[in-house]
Amino acid sequence: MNFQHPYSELLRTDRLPHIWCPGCGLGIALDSFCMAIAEMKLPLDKLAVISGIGCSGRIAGYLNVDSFHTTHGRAIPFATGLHLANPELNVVVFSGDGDLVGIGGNHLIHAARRNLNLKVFCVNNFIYGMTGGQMGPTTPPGAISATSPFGNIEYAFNLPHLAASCGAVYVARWTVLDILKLKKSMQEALNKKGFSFIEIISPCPTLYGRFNNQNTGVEMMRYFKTHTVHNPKANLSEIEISHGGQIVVGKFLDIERPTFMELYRKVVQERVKRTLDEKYEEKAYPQEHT
Amino acid sequence: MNFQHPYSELLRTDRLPHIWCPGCGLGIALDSFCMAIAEMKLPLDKLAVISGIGCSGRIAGYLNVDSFHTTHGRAIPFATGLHLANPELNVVVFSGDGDLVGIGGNHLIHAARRNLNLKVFCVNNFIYGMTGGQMGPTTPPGAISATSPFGNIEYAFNLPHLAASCGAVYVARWTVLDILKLKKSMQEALNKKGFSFIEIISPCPTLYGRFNNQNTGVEMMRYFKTHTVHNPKANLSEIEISHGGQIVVGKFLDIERPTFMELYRKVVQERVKRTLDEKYEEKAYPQEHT
Amino acid sequence: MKTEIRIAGLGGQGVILAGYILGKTATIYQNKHATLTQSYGPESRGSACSACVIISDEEIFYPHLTNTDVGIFMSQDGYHKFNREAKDSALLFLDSDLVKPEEKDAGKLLFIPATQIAEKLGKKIVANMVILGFLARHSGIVTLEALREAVGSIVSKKHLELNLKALYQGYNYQVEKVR
Amino acid sequence: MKTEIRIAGLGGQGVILAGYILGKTATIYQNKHATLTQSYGPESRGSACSACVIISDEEIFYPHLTNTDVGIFMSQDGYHKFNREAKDSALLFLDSDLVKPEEKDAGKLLFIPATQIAEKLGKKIVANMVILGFLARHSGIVTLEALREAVGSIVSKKHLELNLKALYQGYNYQVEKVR
Amino acid sequence: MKNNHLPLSQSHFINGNEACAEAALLAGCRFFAGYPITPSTEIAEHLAERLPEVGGIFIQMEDEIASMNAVLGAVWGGLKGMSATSGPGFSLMMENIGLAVMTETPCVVVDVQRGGPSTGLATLVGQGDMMQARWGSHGSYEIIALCPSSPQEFFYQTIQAFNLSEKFRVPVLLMADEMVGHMSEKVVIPPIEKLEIYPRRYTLKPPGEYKVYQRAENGVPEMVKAGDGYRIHVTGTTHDERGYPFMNEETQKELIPRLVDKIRKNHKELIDTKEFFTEDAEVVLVGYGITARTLRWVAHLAREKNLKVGVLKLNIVWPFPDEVVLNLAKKVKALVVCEINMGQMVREVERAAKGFCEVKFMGHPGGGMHSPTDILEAVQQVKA
Amino acid sequence: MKNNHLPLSQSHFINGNEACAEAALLAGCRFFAGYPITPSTEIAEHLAERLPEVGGIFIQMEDEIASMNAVLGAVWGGLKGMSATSGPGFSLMMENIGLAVMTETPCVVVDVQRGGPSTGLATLVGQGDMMQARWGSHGSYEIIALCPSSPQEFFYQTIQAFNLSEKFRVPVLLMADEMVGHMSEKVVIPPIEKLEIYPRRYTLKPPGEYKVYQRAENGVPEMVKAGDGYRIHVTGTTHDERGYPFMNEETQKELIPRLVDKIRKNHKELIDTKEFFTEDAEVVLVGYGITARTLRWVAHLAREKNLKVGVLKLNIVWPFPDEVVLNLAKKVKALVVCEINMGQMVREVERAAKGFCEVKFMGHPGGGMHSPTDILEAVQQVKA
Amino acid sequence: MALYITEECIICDACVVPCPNQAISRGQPYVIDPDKCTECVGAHDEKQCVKVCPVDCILPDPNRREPQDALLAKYQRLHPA
Amino acid sequence: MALYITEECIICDACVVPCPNQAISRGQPYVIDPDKCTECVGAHDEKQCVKVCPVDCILPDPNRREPQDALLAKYQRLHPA
Ligand SMILES: Cc1ncc(C[n+]2csc(CCOP(=O)(O)OP(=O)(O)O)c2C)c(N)n1
Ligand SMILES: Cc1ncc(C[n+]2csc(CCOP(=O)(O)OP(=O)(O)O)c2C)c(N)n1
Ligand code: SF4
Ligand code: SF4
Ligand code: SF4
Ligand code: SF4
Ligand code: SF4
Ligand code: SF4
Ligand SMILES: [Mg+2]
Ligand SMILES: [Mg+2]
Repeated sequence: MNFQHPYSELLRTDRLPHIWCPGCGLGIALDSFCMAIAEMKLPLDKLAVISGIGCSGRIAGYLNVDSFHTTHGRAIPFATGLHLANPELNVVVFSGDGDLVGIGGNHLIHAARRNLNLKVFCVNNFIYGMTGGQMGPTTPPGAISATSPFGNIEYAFNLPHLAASCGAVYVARWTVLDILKLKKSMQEALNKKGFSFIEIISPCPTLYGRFNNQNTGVEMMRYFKTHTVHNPKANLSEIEISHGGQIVVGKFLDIERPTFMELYRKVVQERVKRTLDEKYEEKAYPQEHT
Repeated sequence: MNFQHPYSELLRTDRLPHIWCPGCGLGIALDSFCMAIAEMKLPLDKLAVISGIGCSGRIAGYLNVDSFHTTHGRAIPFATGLHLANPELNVVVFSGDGDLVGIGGNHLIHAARRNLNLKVFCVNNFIYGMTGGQMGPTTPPGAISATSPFGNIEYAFNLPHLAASCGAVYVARWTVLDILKLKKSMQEALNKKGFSFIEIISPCPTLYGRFNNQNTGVEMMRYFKTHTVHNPKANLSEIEISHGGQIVVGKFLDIERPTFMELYRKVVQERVKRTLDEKYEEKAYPQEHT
Repeated sequence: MKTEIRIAGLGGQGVILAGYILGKTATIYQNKHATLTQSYGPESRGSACSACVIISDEEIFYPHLTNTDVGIFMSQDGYHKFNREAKDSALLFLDSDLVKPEEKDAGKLLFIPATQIAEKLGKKIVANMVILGFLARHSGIVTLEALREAVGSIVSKKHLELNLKALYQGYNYQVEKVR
Repeated sequence: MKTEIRIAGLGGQGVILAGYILGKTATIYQNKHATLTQSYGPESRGSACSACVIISDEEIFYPHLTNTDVGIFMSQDGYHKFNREAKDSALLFLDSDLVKPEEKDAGKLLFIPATQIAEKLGKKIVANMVILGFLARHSGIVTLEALREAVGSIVSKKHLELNLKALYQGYNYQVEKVR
Repeated sequence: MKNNHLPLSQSHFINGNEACAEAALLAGCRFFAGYPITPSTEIAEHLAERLPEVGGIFIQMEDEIASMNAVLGAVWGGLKGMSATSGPGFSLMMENIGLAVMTETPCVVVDVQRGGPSTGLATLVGQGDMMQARWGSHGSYEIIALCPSSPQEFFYQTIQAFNLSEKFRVPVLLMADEMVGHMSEKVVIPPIEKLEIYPRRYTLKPPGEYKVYQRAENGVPEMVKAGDGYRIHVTGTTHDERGYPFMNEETQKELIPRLVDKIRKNHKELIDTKEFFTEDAEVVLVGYGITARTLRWVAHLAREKNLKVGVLKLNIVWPFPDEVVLNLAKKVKALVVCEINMGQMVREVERAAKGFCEVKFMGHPGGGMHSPTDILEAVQQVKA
Repeated sequence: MKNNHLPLSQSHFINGNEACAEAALLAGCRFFAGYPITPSTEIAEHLAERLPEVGGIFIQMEDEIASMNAVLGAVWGGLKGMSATSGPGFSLMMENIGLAVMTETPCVVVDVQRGGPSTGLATLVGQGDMMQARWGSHGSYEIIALCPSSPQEFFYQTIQAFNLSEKFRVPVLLMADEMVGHMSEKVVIPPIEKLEIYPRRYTLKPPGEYKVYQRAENGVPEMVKAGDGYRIHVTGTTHDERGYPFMNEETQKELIPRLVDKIRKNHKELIDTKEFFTEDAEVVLVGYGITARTLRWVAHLAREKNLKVGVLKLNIVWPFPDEVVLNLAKKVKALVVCEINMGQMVREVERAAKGFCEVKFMGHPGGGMHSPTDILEAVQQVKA
Repeated sequence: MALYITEECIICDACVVPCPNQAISRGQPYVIDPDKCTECVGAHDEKQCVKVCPVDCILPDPNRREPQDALLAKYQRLHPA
Repeated sequence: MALYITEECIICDACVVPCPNQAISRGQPYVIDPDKCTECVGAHDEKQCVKVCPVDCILPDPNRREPQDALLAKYQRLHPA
């Protein structure tokens, strides 16, 4: 990208061009997010983005907000601490399928269960991109990858179903083709109180595509275009993604449930009697400037 | 227990009496399993039981079969290796809620997704027993525990729903009161090909009960008795367990899907050309007796 | 002066609490040094369980018992398991209904039907208080006043009266048999 | 004799494969020692990418280039980034359409429109073969026969003819400008 | 027996874990994430009650990996944070202790050591994680680790641990052991005014002028927190001053020596040992944690027998006090290192002693303490 | 470029990771569980193709913790098993490497080291996990670790690793580095008849007479596998000969010294070093892995300048060859230890040298190799 | 009238300890020895096992009706001293 | 007739590189500079951008109809040498 980017104030322009391959969907996902926050006029100083490790994991680093590039799989617990320490922040976890549901799967399901006020945007490119194209927990059965040279024999997670079954209050899936709907969905999540999960289907032509007869980003996009079905009323248990099958997209769930932090505050107010003297309070709290 | 146990050939009698508290449900769960295998006349030499760490994690060690007491949370991946190395074994994972869905949650969901031929029996006593009664991922909201002294503010997993959403082919829930149904369910799982999950609701009077006004095993059993509803047709998304609410039990799912090992064999047969000379084969395989 | 005390019984008899109260009494209300160590974990739930208290005028370096001076035993099992390291001259306080000492045991044995007394007071669980009162009278390790203060600092208002009553009854108990 | 070779270009030009073939040719078909090291990972995808080959009659201890003897550059970027450590007398093979050398560059420069030749053969991707053939002719590091064998052992039957054709065309290419 | 609303500045009869928890609160800790494990759980249980009382956050995570990361997140959110665990959990934390090192995130991790390896002896004492504290995470780094030998020391070292972590922006490891954690003793909690508590060193620079990893005092960058407008980037990948990842040798050569030198160059400040009767000692017993108390007892017994025995007690074990050991080695016949493991810090003593004296090891595999008489015997053998 | 059906017993031009994978197959490895991570992934990728071809099992697990446990399960199921990873994954494996130690499960773990700490330099070389290999898991244990310095050596050491793991029933760690893993060189695969391959030592005793942890040759118990009617119990908790858990000091005192002594008492067998030009050397360069090659090059350059420089190359790094170093220390002016980290094995050299000679350290934080001229300069300084 | 235990028994052990006559032992699932069960006569006012059983699976055995004094006699036989 | 890009554009970048006239650049979402677009006349037979666009969101702009020769002239103006 050697033109002036319309969201340059949202991006760390001194880090561009990004490292992603031509045709990669990650730029689009990043763009949608920029669009979403630009339009909402979200106070950028109160936005924090956390990623794990992976191609997708580089998203945090391009955004000109407080951003954290943690270890592989650990974006959610890191975000948990950040969120609880400062509940005023709007905390977004933006990372890859391998990162969030491969090695990081346990954190995902527990964070959803706790209904932490986190917004998790999971870029599903069906593959471990950064490490060179190994199969992962979202690779469709049959697909070829560096570690499934004879075709993947594992089933893939149905991520919206998984997130919902653990207690997420907002669940959606879009492909990077659905850029405006994706943007809107991100905005809804950012406005939502509680654990929100958006699966973003994105092409990795370099690795997933190349192994599976879709050599360019454009080819993969065309594939998405012809296979996408918008059906927000779909039965969540029936929307797994298969090789060559439909990709059902939509906002599947949007419900209300008190968050962890709301309940924590309630407990503190109702049950805890503060018994400590003021002095103690004062001195012990971390001080701002010294 | 100072009487002759009817399943003494199934148990390591030199390890009895067990370490469990009076009124604990774990003895009942163990008994059901003994009943199940005694009745089926399962070849005991081909049965392996794996546990993690916890009060429940002690189950493996009392059974007179090949038994493995692994690290906390890791029973399932250990069992995965054992199963794949020798698919003739009937591999049962018998462990606690904290072990299998707390620290071990990621292994559970991935093993279910892969449809590994494992039988996972999860004793849910709503608490971390072994370490002295801390809240866990199945502790009902509001419950008191050593680490939720003001009442638990987290939501609990709905385990049958979780297991099903990841791809388990057999899913059931029983309380230790349902001893005969539990036994039958265990037998079905043992006969099933694929990932089978049974949640066993069990009283921990010493820790969960004591903190939550149910001081004895008998009291907790009475509670279960009056709150259990048998409804195998229940909508899985609606059977979470709450403090004082219904406990819906039943066999909720029993479907067919090729297992990981079946698909692996298929791939090997169809795609892999063996190109190595016999000598190599012979020498390299681990030899039995030397 | 250094006194090594072993308290043993079954889980649920308040053995650890007794040890804790002894330690707190000595340190906070009698300005001595004390250490409390105890058996932990599930393997001990329901079965023999024990607490070790060392009380001393000087700093205590080694918190393990090497030569028990005083034994308090509230179950046969505990007595069997933990009486081994008591020194010959040790003073043993036994719940007379629950522990039958072995012939070979030397030292001074003091019996009190602590559990029975506690039951009569309405709550078996305060047997530990009875035996602490008894100990205060016959050992001189802690004073009744200090003990009372320690108990008061730990036990909730609701149960305090009962606990103190138990303490006094133990203190005032007339020794039946000394061997 | 020890020759240090740097091959650089863009991801997708078969730079690494060229290095691999050189190394295999030297070790397996010419009984020499060789090491191949290369740039790895996503940061290099799409951008400048390089392979280092050392070929020697003796055991090679240090696998990094210290003094490049031969450079093969298939992109301007690669040339810029990796030509630094070439020694003054280095022999540089350049794709004449893609690389414009800097004035200051000493040593011997050999140009071949490898990509263009490959395109004419029907597949841009065999430019690396063209340049290898060219190298064989003008450097003496590897022989054409050995190269051919190495290529034969790696490239699938289906594509072998094309690859060999590219190799030969490179070998037979008449040098246009030497500077 | 719970001291729910432990009043301040007075004497208490509490165990080491409770002392640690209370000290953490005094040191300003307002975030704890942990996962239950014997024998550390009382720290979590105590803070589960106490943190809400002081406006802090307690959360029990799904495992130790999550706990460690939650602590790091909370620190960047502006709180002082801590976790506590024991061997198996400590092993699981290793990767992200490395993240703390790399991102220079101040935090405290308590390891109440039990018998290992693996599940080992869950409820009984061990000191087998001492080398792991220094070397358990991959890659090259330096770290600070402390060893308390009583509940009172556990109390003070907890505060010291928080202070050092803020000062040097490294994770500080508190290597307690089951005995110290579970033993109750008198603990005096001084009035907060008497305690030295380091606040976080937040930058005074405005956003435009601040770089998140720019060297400041002692080579340690100044801190900010998320939400304050600095728009920082923090990564576990090799990074430049701005925190931007750069995967190359040059950036590594800038970064890693700075991280290591924060500790190495300030090594003098981090020597914390205590000697007893070493002036005239011919044999010096070396130990830490609960074992240091055994050694003091042995020295006491030895002196009664007119044996010239001294004790070197290590309070800060990492960085290792090379000079202290070398100086002793130059003047004694032997250093006898006692630890509840099969030989860990003894290797450091051997290294630091440079052959100047005999170095003898008395190990114990765990589950109990050394017998003082065994040590005394060994000492007598040295003298012969 | 993939050698899909790599023919046997001939010469190949392959990288170290591929050589390792092929060697594993020759050593009898029939189970691999792993998780992708640069720069080790080629081992997994190669075996994903090759294991099905030889009737073995390849599975990519959800993380490194699961991978390690799956390997252990597979070993008890009767296969030889391996995993491969790099720093961050190695850190995650630590807890269950401890389980392997405690349950005496033979297996091989490859760590292809990259620059650390944390995510560090994912694609570039490092040697910063050397101490972690020895001390990364909690509790006291001994372990075996090897360091290859070429693809050919990686090949042979992989076979050696499997053999040693079967012989001593310990996890054996293959501490490669990115250079050795990614570099291609000629690798000669000898005919399988020429290779010494240890089969598993299965017991000959019938079920009634066998105890799973009964001492046999070298203190190492004989093995069985699940499904053979032995009805074993295997636990990571402290256990007796029958494998039954007993949480007490006595059982620990029986078990742990045996586990440690398997290695310590057979230490002589586990010395594997190579010396070059040390006979007359005044300065000996000490190194391992890719760095050992640099050192040989430096020695070569030094000899050209008539400097009496030798090289000590460590092949087995753990257990550390104390005697070898001590003997050298006694006859040289200085040992110069070079490693791609900030100082790890140098501490062992210092310890083993016992002050007999100067020990100098030349580190490199990772992402590249030492410059031979820098080392040469340092050597010249020593001589002055 | 001795008691018997139905199939609904969940093997929870609760009834074993309180029985004054050690009449209950492990069987399929649990069994009450009719020669020992005195319906608690002689020891308690209430049937101890019935009182504790969480699933109410201990029922009077209609084939084993015994008068009060027979039960008392049985008790005295069982507890001679 | 220059082309324009509709709202359906997914910002995938695919059209930027193949355009012989560098007519396409980032806007809201992407924009084609009508002064530069020659409908590929002068360079290619097919409209390169239309060919690659995965979502078929590049359409002829009805307000900007230009005859073939004008397009060619434009091309020549843009590429003088
Ligand atoms: C503990 C650990 N294991 C493995 C890795 C190697 N690793 C880096 S990125 C990655 C996969 C990323 O996949 P995904 O999250 O899907 O992101 P993508 O690159 O596909 O966008 C892996 C396995 C690591 N950094 N840390
Ligand atoms: C890595 C690790 N973390 C923590 C522990 C401590 N631990 C042992 S058992 C247990 C909880 C067990 O809970 P659950 O599985 O529900 O079993 P229960 O005791 O309730 O039957 C924990 C946290 C451990 N052994 N290892
Ligand atoms: S490898 Fe795939 S996911 Fe990664 S940048 Fe390239 S196209 Fe995108
Ligand atoms: S603590 Fe609870 S779960 Fe553990 S044995 Fe006791 S009753 Fe059972
Ligand atoms: S009724 Fe009384 S005597 Fe009869 S079995 Fe029950 S408890 Fe025993
Ligand atoms: S109390 Fe009832 S359920 Fe329990 S064992 Fe006795 S008869 Fe069976
Ligand atoms: S039609 Fe051709 S000239 Fe016009 S914008 Fe598209 S590619 Fe460019
Ligand atoms: S190719 Fe189509 S979708 Fe992609 S940027 Fe261009 S106009 Fe938009
Ligand atoms: Mg991905
Ligand atoms: Mg539980």
